[in-house]
Amino acid sequence: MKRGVGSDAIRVKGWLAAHRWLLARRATQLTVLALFLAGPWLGYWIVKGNLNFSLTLGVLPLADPYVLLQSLVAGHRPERKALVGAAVILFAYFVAGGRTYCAWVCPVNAVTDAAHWLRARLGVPGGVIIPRSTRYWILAMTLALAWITGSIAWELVNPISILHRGIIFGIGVGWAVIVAVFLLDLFVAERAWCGRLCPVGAFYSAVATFSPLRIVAVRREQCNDCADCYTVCPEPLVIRPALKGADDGIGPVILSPHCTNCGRCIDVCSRHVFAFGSRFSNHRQPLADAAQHVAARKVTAVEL
Amino acid sequence: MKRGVGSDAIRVKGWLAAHRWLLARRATQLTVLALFLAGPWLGYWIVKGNLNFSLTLGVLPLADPYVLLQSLVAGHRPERKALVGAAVILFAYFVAGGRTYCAWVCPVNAVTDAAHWLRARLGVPGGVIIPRSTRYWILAMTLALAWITGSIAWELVNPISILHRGIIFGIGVGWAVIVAVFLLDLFVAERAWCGRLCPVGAFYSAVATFSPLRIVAVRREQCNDCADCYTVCPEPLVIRPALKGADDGIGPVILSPHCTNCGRCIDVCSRHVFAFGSRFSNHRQPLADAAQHVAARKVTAVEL
Amino acid sequence: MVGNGKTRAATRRQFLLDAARNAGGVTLVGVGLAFHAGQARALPPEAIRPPGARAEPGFLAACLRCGMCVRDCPYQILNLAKLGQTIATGTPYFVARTGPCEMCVDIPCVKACPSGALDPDLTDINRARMGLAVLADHETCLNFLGLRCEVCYRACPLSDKAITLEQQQNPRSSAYATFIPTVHSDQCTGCGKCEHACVLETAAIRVLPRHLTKGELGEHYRLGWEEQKRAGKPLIEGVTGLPDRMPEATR
Amino acid sequence: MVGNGKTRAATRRQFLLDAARNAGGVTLVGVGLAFHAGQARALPPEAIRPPGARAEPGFLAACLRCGMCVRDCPYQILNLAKLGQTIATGTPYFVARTGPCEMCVDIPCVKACPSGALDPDLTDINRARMGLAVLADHETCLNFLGLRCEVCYRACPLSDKAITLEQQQNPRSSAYATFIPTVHSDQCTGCGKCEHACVLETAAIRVLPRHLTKGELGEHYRLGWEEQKRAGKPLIEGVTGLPDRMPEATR
Repeated sequence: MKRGVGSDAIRVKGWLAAHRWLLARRATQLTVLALFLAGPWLGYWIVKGNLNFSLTLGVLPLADPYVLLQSLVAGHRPERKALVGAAVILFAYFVAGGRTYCAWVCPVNAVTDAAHWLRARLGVPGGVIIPRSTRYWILAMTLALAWITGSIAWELVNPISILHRGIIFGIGVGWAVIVAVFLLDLFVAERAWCGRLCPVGAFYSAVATFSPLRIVAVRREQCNDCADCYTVCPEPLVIRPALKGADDGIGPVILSPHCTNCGRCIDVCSRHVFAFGSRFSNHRQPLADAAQHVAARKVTAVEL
Repeated sequence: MKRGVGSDAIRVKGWLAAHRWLLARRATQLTVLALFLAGPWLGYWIVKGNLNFSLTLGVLPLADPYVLLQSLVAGHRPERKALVGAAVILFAYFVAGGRTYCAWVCPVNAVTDAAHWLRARLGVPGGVIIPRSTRYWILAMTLALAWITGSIAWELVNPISILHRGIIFGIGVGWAVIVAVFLLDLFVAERAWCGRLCPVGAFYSAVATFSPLRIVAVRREQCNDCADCYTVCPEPLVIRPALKGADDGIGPVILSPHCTNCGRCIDVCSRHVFAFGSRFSNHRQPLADAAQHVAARKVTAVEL
Repeated sequence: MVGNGKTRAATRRQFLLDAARNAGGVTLVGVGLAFHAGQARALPPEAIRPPGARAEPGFLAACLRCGMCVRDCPYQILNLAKLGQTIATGTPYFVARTGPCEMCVDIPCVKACPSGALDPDLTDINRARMGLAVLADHETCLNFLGLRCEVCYRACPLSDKAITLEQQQNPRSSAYATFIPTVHSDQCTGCGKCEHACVLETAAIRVLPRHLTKGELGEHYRLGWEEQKRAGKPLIEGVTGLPDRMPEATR
Repeated sequence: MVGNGKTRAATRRQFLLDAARNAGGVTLVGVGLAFHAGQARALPPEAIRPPGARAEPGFLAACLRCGMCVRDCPYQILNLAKLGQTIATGTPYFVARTGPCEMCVDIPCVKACPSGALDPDLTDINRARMGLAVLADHETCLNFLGLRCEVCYRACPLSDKAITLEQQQNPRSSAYATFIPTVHSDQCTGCGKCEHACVLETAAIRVLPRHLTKGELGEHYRLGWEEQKRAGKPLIEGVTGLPDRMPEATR
């Protein structure tokens, strides 16, 4: 019988603990949306606006720094409220790890996760190969467009804005864009939108280059090579150096700014390898310990 | 030393004969353009209009049947002049082989041929794989769009119209589209535009399904497997059944509607294998002769 | 030659997946193009279609972008929109202020149109409705200011029908009258000659799409003077006596 | 760890080719998006931006599409454009005929705007210039027809300044006058209350972008009555004697 991804974790830790971060993430996504919808739907104006700019409780401005950057490049000098809002968001995502936005806040994440789930169920093979660097090219292109057209051109088509604004203010035929993104991820290429194309993700990757909050393979010596973490990870390339770099003195921190801090690797690991931690954890694990870890891993293997 | 593609043909037949159809094709492309430009540039109004619709000597209407089809689908009932013009073109390209348009008339052909030439010189590898069927999907999409939007939506972006109309009526910033097509074919994917994406080509492929004028591998028993024809052919898949199908009783007519009748295979073959002919040539070469051909080929091989 | 069931199923599956991949990618492009096509319907009001042009959505279904109308216009006022303009690419238009329609009696542009985007049923140029002239700025129009410029009135191919001069009292001096250029929407073809001729730096009279400027009376309104003209006599015989209502004290 | 020259050259070459492939594909998308962005500047004249909105190109550089102005409009007249409309997606607008700007003295929409797309220097709503009302159709306006409708005049928040009623002789009867609603462009804010209030089936008075309707006098023109008002006295002392040119015979 084929072993289900994460089934070991469920057996060892129980279903709830094996879905802890996934549930937390969905709860956060829903909470963010609920905060935005409480005003228009129920009349409780906790948060006004949308992800491009919002005002919480009438005092806290939050602005999308990437949209603001495009506005600047397009030749507009924004007012202080927007600048402050963008600075708050930039700081928050610098601390929390830029693409934490992608996993924990962005509404398109639910769409592409759904497409990915259905892709796995239908057994759709890989599809078109899009290099992961494409998103940076698109990021550069959107900024060039802002400059050339003198307008925030990307906002005319940005699926994140179209979906989030659409849910809050009315979407019109904008759902067609969301269906298109879903079909893209389902049939055309695996994890195409969030992982390879979206310039917002690319922007937050750049923000995350030196982020302190990172996922750490703290007990990597316990890894039993089940590869469940690779399977669930939306950016599987980020895991290997942290998980398998012991002999080369690399890791155990996942330093790649592509990591979305989604925490699924923590959930799915039956050996408690991963945990949230700080990027400075690398110092605590000097190269000299490597041999010890290898020994420890062997023991683990025997235990199974 | 690396043997240049077509060098055998040049040695055997001379440079001119080894470029006969290429030169004829370029001359035709230029003549068509010159006929359109003689009016606006020199005041000799032989042909008025552009490839979408034109009137020659004030009497012969010619219309792009694909544009007219979109207009019909968009809900417009065109006047007789356009319908007659489309019927003339449909008949002409049915007889001449639909994609003869692509190779002998379409102005984008020069752009993509130039990109292909530069791609070979720079040694750019294959690139993104786009299935050849994509053009049919795009063809279907453009017709669906005409229906949904109630307008000839494809004409807003069609590079052929933009270039041809641009040359005759002024192109504005439309050159950017042409540069984009050039870059696409140069770097992104080999022979991408004409061979895999362009719905006009797909439409003319459909027209060509039963075209009488075809290229025939008349002397295929003389083939020395130099593969020069595959190298120069923009649609190399069409050659093999005709050239190598003797044992299976297939060919020698290139029946595939993807063949553009460009004649480069005729030029580049030092063994005079290919010639323009009719699709009914297959009947003249019964299966029984196959053994004889194989024998003939062996003799040929010895001769070399 | 017949493969077993499993192989055939696998082949069918592969075919469907390939088709889905292709269709998915093309759908993405199609959605983008559909929205662009929607946006491209926004014809800027300054761009006027040639005479006989169908209403914008129908026009964009019919026009082949061939430029035959442009070629056959003897005054060369027509242009084909280029990419980068906010007019659907390749479609013909003119700008009244730069070059208005000269109202050729044989309407060569309509005759040239192969598709019927310019309606061939338009045979009388005076029945063209390309737009509607509006004396949009009474503050700068020289006739409103008391001069007798009247260039628009004189430039109008249907002078005294599409534009008349209506005598008004000059609000600043009882010694003079003003003569107000007045557009009549039932006659105006929207050719743009008035806008072209206006002597101001920026024209006070403009040709705009009819839907932008034409009001519509409720159906129940009747214009007494027109009903009377139609009837050929006063609608009520004699003088109508209406009841007098006077204040109590005066009774 | 250092590869030989050939390997490094091959690696660099591969890197450049990959980059070119990516850049080429992205350029294709970028060109399409650039043209779409160009087309998206074509704001239809019926869509009016909120007070203080910068001119359209600047507005599209500044507006964050956040909808804060929409939320803080107490009369909820503002909408964010949806995909599929011919207004740049996510930007705010209102339609005068459906719901005009109510001219709040504290201008909450401008205060709500975080980016300055709505100019925070606009603190007096009467200085807003959202458009310009034009009595576009004198043929259907009831006041032109001799009735005293005057609803636009009464609905105007700057009544007697932005719209005045100008008495004119009724062309059909010397027994009656007409009172023509007259828009003054130096006062009109383009709020749209006149268009909203017009009692006709389709309004005869319309708010349109200023550039579509406002004429411009040549610099050399002087309006005598205004110069006189400014000078506080007649510009020429006494009555000017002009030379009389009479026909020969009458001398």
